[in-house]
Amino acid sequence: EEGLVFAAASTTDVLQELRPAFTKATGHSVVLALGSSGDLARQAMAGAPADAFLSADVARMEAVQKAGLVQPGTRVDLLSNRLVVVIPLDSKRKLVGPESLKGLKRLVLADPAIVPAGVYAKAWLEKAGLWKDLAPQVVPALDVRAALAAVEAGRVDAGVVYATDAAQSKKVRVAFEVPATDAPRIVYPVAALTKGKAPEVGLSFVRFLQSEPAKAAFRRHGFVVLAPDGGESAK
Amino acid sequence: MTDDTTGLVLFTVTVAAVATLIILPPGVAAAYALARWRGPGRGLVDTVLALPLVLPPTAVGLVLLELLGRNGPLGRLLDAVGVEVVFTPGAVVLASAVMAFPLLVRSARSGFEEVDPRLVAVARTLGDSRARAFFRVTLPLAWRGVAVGALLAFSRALGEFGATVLVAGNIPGRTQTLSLAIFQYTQLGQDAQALRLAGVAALLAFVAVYATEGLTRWRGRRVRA
Amino acid sequence: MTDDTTGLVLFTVTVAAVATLIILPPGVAAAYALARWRGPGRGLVDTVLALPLVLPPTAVGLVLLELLGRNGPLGRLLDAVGVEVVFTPGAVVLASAVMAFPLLVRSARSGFEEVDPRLVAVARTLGDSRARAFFRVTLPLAWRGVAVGALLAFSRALGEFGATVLVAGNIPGRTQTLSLAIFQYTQLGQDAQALRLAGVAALLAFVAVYATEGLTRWRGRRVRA
Amino acid sequence: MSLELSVRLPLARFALEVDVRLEGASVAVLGRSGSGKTSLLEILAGLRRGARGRVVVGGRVLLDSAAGVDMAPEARRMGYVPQDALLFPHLTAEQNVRYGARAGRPSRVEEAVALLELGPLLHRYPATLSGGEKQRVALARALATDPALLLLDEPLAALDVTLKERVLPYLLRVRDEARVPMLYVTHQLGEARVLAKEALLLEDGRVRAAGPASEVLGASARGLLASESEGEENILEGMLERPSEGGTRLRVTEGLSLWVPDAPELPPGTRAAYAVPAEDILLSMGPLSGVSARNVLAGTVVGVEGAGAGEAAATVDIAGTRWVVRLTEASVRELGVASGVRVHLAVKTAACRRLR
Amino acid sequence: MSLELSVRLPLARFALEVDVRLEGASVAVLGRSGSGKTSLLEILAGLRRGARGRVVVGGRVLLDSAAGVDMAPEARRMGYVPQDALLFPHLTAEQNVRYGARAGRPSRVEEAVALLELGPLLHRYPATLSGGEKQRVALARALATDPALLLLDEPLAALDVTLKERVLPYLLRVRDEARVPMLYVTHQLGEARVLAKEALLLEDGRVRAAGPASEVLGASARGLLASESEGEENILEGMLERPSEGGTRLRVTEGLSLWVPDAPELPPGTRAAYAVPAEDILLSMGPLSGVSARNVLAGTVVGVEGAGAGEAAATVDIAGTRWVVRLTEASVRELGVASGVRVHLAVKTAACRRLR
Ligand SMILES: Nc1ncnc2c1ncn2[C@@H]1O[C@H](COP(=O)(O)OP(=O)(O)OP(=O)(O)O)[C@@H](O)[C@H]1O
Ligand SMILES: Nc1ncnc2c1ncn2[C@@H]1O[C@H](COP(=O)(O)OP(=O)(O)OP(=O)(O)O)[C@@H](O)[C@H]1O
Ligand code: MOO
Ligand SMILES: [Mg+2]
Ligand SMILES: [Mg+2]
Repeated sequence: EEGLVFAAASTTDVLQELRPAFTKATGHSVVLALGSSGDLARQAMAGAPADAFLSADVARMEAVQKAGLVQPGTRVDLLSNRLVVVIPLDSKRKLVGPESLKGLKRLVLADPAIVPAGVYAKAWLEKAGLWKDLAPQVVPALDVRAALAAVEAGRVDAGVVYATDAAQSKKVRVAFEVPATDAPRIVYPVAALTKGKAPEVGLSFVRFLQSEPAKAAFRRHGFVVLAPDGGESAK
Repeated sequence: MTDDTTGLVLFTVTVAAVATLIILPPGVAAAYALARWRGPGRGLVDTVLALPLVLPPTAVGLVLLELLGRNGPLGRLLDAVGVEVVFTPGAVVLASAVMAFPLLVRSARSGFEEVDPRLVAVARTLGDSRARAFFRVTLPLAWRGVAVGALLAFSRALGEFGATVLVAGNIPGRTQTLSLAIFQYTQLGQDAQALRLAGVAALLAFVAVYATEGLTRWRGRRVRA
Repeated sequence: MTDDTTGLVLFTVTVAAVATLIILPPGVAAAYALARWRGPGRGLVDTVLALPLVLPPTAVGLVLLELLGRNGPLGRLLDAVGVEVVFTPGAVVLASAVMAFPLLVRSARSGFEEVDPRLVAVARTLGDSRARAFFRVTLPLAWRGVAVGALLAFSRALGEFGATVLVAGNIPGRTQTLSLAIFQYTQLGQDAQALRLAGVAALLAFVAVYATEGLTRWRGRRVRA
Repeated sequence: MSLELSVRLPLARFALEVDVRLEGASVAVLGRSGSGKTSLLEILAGLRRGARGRVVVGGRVLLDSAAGVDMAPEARRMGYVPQDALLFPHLTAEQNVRYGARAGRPSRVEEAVALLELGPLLHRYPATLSGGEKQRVALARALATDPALLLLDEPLAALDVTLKERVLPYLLRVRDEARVPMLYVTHQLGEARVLAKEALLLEDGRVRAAGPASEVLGASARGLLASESEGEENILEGMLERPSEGGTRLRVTEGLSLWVPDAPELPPGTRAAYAVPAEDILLSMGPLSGVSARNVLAGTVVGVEGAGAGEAAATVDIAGTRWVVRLTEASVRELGVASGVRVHLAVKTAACRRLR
Repeated sequence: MSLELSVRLPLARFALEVDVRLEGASVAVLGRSGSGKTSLLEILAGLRRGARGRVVVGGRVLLDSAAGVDMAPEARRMGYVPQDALLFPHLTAEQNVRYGARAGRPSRVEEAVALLELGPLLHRYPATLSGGEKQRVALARALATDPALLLLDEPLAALDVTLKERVLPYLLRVRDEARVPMLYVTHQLGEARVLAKEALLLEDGRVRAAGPASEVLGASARGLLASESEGEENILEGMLERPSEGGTRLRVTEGLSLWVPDAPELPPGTRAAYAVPAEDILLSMGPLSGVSARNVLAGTVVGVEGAGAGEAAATVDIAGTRWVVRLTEASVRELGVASGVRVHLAVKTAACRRLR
């Protein structure tokens, strides 16, 4: 049987890698619909026949759950991600900590008004007491990928993106990681949904994502895998 | 994401072609009506038709999603008759069609406005009903405008992204078009792959442009010395 | 996001108008050249011009970003003269202009193709140089096509989202257009706000359509009985 | 076929107001440039939406705005040949000609194509046709529809004389044999005389004169239309004879025969009509001999009237036929031309022009 | 002004191949429909790109494809009046007329507007102009540019006779007073005779005849062009006299004066030209009296030749002027018309048509 999985765009790579493994393990197959979590949530609520939903933020999952679309007891906080500050590969700049961002002319974030990555970054900077100073320098980008592209093109001095994104690019390097303690917890919840055509495939996929081989894959791609209790499991 | 480029191209072209063909009759009719009708309310109709062009595609996508969603007025109707649109290839066609419609209408309309009404009048004296004269004189003479409109519509349908991704999702092998695939590759930072598909898109554009070109030139040569 | 709707509208209209005005001269020139020139390589030029229409807007945005990047060919040039484009209002204009260009060219071109070359020939015998005849006869007669092209371009510029958001960012008060604001509201789930701005966009479309309408009708009346 | 026109149409400088009743078999429409001729034809064809009033053609009510009747152009069966041809630019000449052809009537098309010399043009598109070629195609296109009434707007204006001389008799045949009535706009009094039984003279949108061609095309048309070199003609119909001494004679009545230009191609017995311009006739008080005019006809003056500008017209009865002879008032005075006087008319054969 | 044409242009059914040298002051271009007249004018105007060869007008080389010369249309100063007017649809009649007007030459425009009766049309757009109105605007537009050569493609075809009679003399004035040479396409031999000093007769793209109008428009044009009712004319120039007994006389030479139609508007002493059709003259072997022809002229036959179809032409010398008289071969035989014979010619005043 074939299920339809909605997943945040930032998990595209790893999920594609896991797809054949899932089929091998369960005999079921899934089709992946990838996009921004906000769009996906909205689509699910509009009646899209999704069997599982991997969201890049909690709020979207909450909304879907409130609409009564989540199979009870299937929602799990699956992954976490880390924010990193990236600079162009050829940049001579030395950035060591949040304070050093003040010297930049332009800092790109995924739009902090709407994109989770940007929301997290803004929260981090606010916590560090820097947001007021940095706000004028901040360029909001369409999404994380657009932020990364702006850095790649050398059009901004630095950007805040997910570690997973930074790992994919050969044109940027990581200046420093945002310590997990300084930033809000970034959570990717997953759940099986009810209004799909193959809810049981959704369920088995959600289970599969929590299996050891899946976890290994997530880690390889730079994700932090969260323990079933919500705590951080070893890297 | 599938790497079956052929399948992707076939799907994309089919969807764009179907969308264009679907909007052709109502688009040409609307263009003709707007070109000839001098009544009130014309500006309003005109504006409504222009909206998909002026609004951000995602907004159009959202409106479509609302309309066709489980609780939308059209969605309920479609549900009742057991037709699913959202997240099917049908949704891709629909989104492309809506986005392409204004381009077709505008262009076709300027084609109709160029037709000398006296030629149509002569056709009437030669025994043509209004409808026959339309198909035998008006339409062939407005041909260039209609063809350009169809080409613009087809191109837009080929490239449509914002509305499609909302109403149809980005489901490889089911609703993913070339445009969505390019978007996905760029999202993944796989620029080489994105570029490859962009090249394919360019090729498609080339074929479309050439075909229209050929058609209009063929007719053009006959009309002018 | 600013809630200064007036500022937003003013900015959006200004940007779209500037983009349209900027592409008007090269667009009209390209349209005319394509309409008259029967040489080889025409199909190629034609296709390149059609690309922004066929590619997903975000892909176009990425290409622009690459071109304007510090290592991009254009970026280096602009850097050398100290001009910044990316993430400035200039980038909004640029992205809109690139996306709108093919619409202008296609439509204007079909306008030029409708002009009876014999009328231009007569203007020549009446003492007009090629250039003068172009401005006194060809352009006024191709008027409808050019106007429709400009309207399509302007509308597209008003509504452009995908390319703009990549090259210009979504900076409230600096690069945020109506389209980007609508997108933002929809992403936030604030549909009422999004709808309100969509209404404003519709109003803009209405004005644009009406203005073009008025212009073409005014000239149209003179040309036909 | 009767023609009842009572219409009003506002135009740029005046309103076209026509109120006439005609037999309608063949009507010449004349008038100065811009007097409303084309407009009138287009009202008949149903192409001028603003027209109000009543149009009845052969009993069929085409327009009756009071009764809310406005027949669609395609139902009117008017064969309209516009002044500027208006060929369909996207169709070949042949496709243009056949555009409105009725099935089962192919002969009309072939005949028109042959007579209008369209053969070599059939595969061409209008863009490369010459002015006269376009006009001929437009004429063939209208004829091919087997119309109830032909509306011809200066159909021969761009044709050379040789073509005109083939097309005119052809139109006459269409009129008389196929019994297709026609309205014919022309600036050439000669053409009008040949084709028309009735005439309608427009001036600034109003009917200046309407009725039998012979009346309308006479003196009243002159001021408005005719050049001084054109004028009244005496129209003679009769049967051709070929006397043994050679040449061709037209036998008009028992007592009147005329030498006409030799026409060996016409078999004796053919009926024919000739026109003799009133000013080409020489009037002599005494018998004439030794003159180059082969026709010297004796008759009696039955009327003399001044025609203005020092000119006069004498009406002469010859064997029951009436002849108009143009001469100067000075001659009338000097010669004493008056009713009852016996005169001789000298008519050169070259002055006799065959009409059909 | 000289005209040197040696051009070739492939057309649909044949190639236009013209190789003539003309004085060029005023040339009538004649030929059947589709014979290449319009194409020739467009080559001169520089509008047919495919034309090869040499075109020299008044010493200026407009085209010399061997030398790579192809002057731009706007540099040629050709006043082209297309057959189908081709007015600019987006401009008013007035804007059309003034389109190419040279600064400092406004009088030409005003004169043209007045004479072509364009006043009431000036503010209108071409879409609502009648056929003749369009043609007049096109004529004014060309005249307003002060052209070096006028190229007129049937400019009077859509005009009524009254207008024609005003426009023709106006064109003559343009030709003679403003010294603007012209090429004039027409199907009307009459128009050609009035306007042209030379003529060019085309047939299927080739020059059938070219040279002085009197020669070309004679017998050779007949077969191709003329209707039987049209033919040679005797052109007489002289000074008008107004004798005390009334009427108007044309004094051609010492020994030759003619009564012509009364023209009180022309002051005595005016120079004028008249045409008398050869077939309107009656030839008599004896003196004539009591006839309605006021002009009876004595002369001597200097030649007789057959003109085919039973017709003949006699050339008669009267006081040193040569007259052509048309008569039938039967008359020649019967009357014994031959060289050296004294004859009288009767010419009705009505047969004398004033040319300018
Ligand atoms: N569509 C129109 N609207 C208003 N006025 C018009 C329209 N068409 C023609 N006219 C005007 O009406 C008058 C009559 O025009 P029409 O074409 O009937 O003249 P016409 O007798 O055919 O002249 P011509 O011999 O020059 O062709 C003219 O003064 C013309 O300018
Ligand atoms: N652009 C063209 N290309 C090819 N052939 C042409 C073109 N224009 C005209 N012809 C053909 O060339 C011939 C001459 O055309 P042209 O217009 O010079 O004739 P014309 O003598 O002016 O005739 P008319 O008296 O009917 O106007 C015609 O047979 C015509 O069909
Ligand atoms: O801007 Mo779009 O135009 O995302 O399809
Ligand atoms: Mg007319
Ligand atoms: Mg011609």
